[in-house]
Amino acid sequence: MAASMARSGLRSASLLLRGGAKGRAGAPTKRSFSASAHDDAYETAKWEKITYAGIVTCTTLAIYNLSKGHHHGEEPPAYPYLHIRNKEFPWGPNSLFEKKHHADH
Amino acid sequence: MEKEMILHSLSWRFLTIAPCDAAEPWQLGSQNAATPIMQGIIYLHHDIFFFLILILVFVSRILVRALWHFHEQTNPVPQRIVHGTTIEIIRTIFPSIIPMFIAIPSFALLYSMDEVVVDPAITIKAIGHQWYWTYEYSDYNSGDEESLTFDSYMIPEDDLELGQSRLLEVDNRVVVPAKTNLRMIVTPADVPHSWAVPSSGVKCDAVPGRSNNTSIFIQREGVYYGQCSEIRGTNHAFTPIVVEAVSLKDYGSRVFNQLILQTN
Amino acid sequence: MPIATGLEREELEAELEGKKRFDMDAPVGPFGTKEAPAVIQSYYDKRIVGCPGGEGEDEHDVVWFWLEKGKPHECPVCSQYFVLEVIGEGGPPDGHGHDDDDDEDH
Amino acid sequence: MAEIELKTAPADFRFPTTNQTRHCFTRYIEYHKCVAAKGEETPDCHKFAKYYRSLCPGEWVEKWNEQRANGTFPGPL
Amino acid sequence: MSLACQIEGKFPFFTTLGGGGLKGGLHTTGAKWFMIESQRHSYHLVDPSPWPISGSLGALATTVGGVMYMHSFQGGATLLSLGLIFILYTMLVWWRDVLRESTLEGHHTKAVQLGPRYGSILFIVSEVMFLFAFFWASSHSSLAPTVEIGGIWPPKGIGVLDPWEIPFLNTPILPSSGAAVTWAHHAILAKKEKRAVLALVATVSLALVSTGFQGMEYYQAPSNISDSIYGSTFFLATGFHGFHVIIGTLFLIICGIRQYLGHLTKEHHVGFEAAAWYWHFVDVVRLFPFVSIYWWGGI
Repeated sequence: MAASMARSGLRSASLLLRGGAKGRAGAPTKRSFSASAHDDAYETAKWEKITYAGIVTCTTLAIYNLSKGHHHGEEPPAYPYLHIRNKEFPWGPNSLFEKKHHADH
Repeated sequence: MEKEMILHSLSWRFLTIAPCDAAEPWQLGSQNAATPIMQGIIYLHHDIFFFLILILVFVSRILVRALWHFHEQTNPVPQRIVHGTTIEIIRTIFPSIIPMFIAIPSFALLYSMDEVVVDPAITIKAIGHQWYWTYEYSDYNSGDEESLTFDSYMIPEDDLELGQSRLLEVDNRVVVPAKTNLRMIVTPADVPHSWAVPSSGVKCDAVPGRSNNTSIFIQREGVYYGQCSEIRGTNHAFTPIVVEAVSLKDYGSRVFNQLILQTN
Repeated sequence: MPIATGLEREELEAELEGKKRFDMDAPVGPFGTKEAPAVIQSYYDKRIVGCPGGEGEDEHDVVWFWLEKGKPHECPVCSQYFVLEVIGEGGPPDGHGHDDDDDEDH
Repeated sequence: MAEIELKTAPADFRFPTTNQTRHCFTRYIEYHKCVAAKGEETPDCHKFAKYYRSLCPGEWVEKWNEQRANGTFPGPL
Repeated sequence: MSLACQIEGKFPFFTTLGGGGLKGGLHTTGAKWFMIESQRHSYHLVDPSPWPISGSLGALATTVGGVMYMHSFQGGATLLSLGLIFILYTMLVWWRDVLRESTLEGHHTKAVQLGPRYGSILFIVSEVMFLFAFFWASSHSSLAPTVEIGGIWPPKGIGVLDPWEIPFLNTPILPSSGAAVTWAHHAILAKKEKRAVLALVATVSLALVSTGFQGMEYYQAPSNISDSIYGSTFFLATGFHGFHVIIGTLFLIICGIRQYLGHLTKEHHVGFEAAAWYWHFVDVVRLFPFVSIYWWGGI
């Protein structure tokens, strides 16, 4: 919980830097620490903004990340500890995420 | 001063009797110490035993006294004492001090047993197989293949000569020089084993994939018997270990002849 | 009034009125003596009561006992006196005594 | 009947515990790195050879030699 | 004014023994349709329920079926899948009953709410220990790599994921959904039910995106679970974390539906609180594998 608060605190700070004036700086005076309904409303709005900031960051990161494509590594020599099969699985040589067929050794 | 005298005369008298380096019928105590480590183990046993006797006597005294005081006829109405903070503090603090006194000698011994000897003279590898031991003396070979290796099988009961002990004799004994630092490398070829010689206080587990090191310094020449101490299948009980400590000169000649035998 | 039903609703209603529908806290009061025994309120004719003993030094492990209407009880360890005050409907607590509609015989 | 000169691999401060597996493995790798670097019969390579021969069980050495032969030796050679 | 409310049978084969428990008695006789005088104690004496036994039978079928399947016995696979289906069914109907007892019948007074509250906290603590065990295994084998894998980490020939590609991308998504679930929580506290539903939808969609990326990462991973100790510790630690993300997502979907149906109120939303705690646990746990396995373990 603490980590996500810290992370989102960080992001809303960055939101401020990017000139988003509607963030935390505008309303410290209004904020009362008793758990009144009004406080909840303020918290709700704040966390809503943090979530949107998170979504924006993630989408930009995703677009940048996925645009770089994925390089396919070459087949390593058959080390004794790779593709360990003391006894074949009931569902055959490949496993859930293993699309390359390993030569049986 | 006269303590040494008594000890000396006593040990003089015992010298004539051969020290027991193998399991004996109706044996209660541990075998005689052949190495300083085993001597340390015996001393620790005596230290702890001293405290045990004290505690045993004290506890049985309290037990009998309690039975006496809560006896139905002699004291029908029990006292209503439920708490006693001072006695409670005493009976918790004091019993926790005793183990500290026991811990000091035992830790000292424990760490000295795990010492890796700084400059061993000989490295012998004991490879545990399912139901026999192989020994490799590879300090003297030049190529990868010529190390002096031999298997050591138990002598079955029906080929035993007179005077040999049952289930303890082997065809090829491990010949080691006495009074020298040995490094035993113990490792298995298949399943976990354990290389143990009680009189030298050694029990070194052979774990697959790990070469386990134990250092031995045998003080006197003689034949020492041990057995494999890690369950490993049907003939687990029939894989004894026999260490023969000989003088440095004999060791040289014995190993050298075997080496010649081996290589050509 | 928040949306609720059953026991939860009764609890919330009592809470709104400032009363306590389920009073879970141990009663607190002066040390009960023979003349001024400690009064324990109960909805039924008898209730299990635990006596924790007096203050400070003569506090003892809680001794549990049944306290019944009309039978004051003295704590065996610290001899504190307890008496039951029935504030509810009375009758045995497990509801076997006088069931209402179906069997009228006893 | 020449006198056998008692000499074996010295204890190594890098492996102070009873587990000498990596000691044997490191000596084996040092030897083969030294051979790769300086060729076959140089004295200090020979020294490493003697160490790993006295430390490593024969079976391990055979297995590693075989792995090196068909290029599947996992060690950092 | 005690609300007369009807206790219908929860399971057609069983006749209900006692209604709302007149005078707190479990063993009142006859079916009481009206609660004339509600019970004096605040506890909830649960009606007899078949789900514990059906759950354990399902578990038995799953384990025995699993062993038979892995040893390729005849019919092992069917028994395993039957067992799993039976466990899922039991979970579904058991928790449906709990929702009925709490939201629809109002048995969950403040004292009763402590049960699920402490229960979920302890459950999360046990999950922490569960995942901690796998991280321990991963660091045990990576801190002192054995001789068999060449004494180096990662072992030679193991294709290692670049931590700064998808793994790095996946790391901020979970905390963002963590922020969304906090938004939902405050929306509930501020009685903004509709906003809370939107917040929960945001949380769940972010969670699904994160699981999607995790699946993509596994699909593109050059090594797999049977590639030495690296593969097994990597896939066990990250795999079980992913599995817990999926559990959390299901939990949040249920909370979203309940929020939409109006079950959750400002005073009583224990189900949502448990889901939020679980989700924050899953958020925070994500940071450990990223640092120790992807990043440090991949250098």
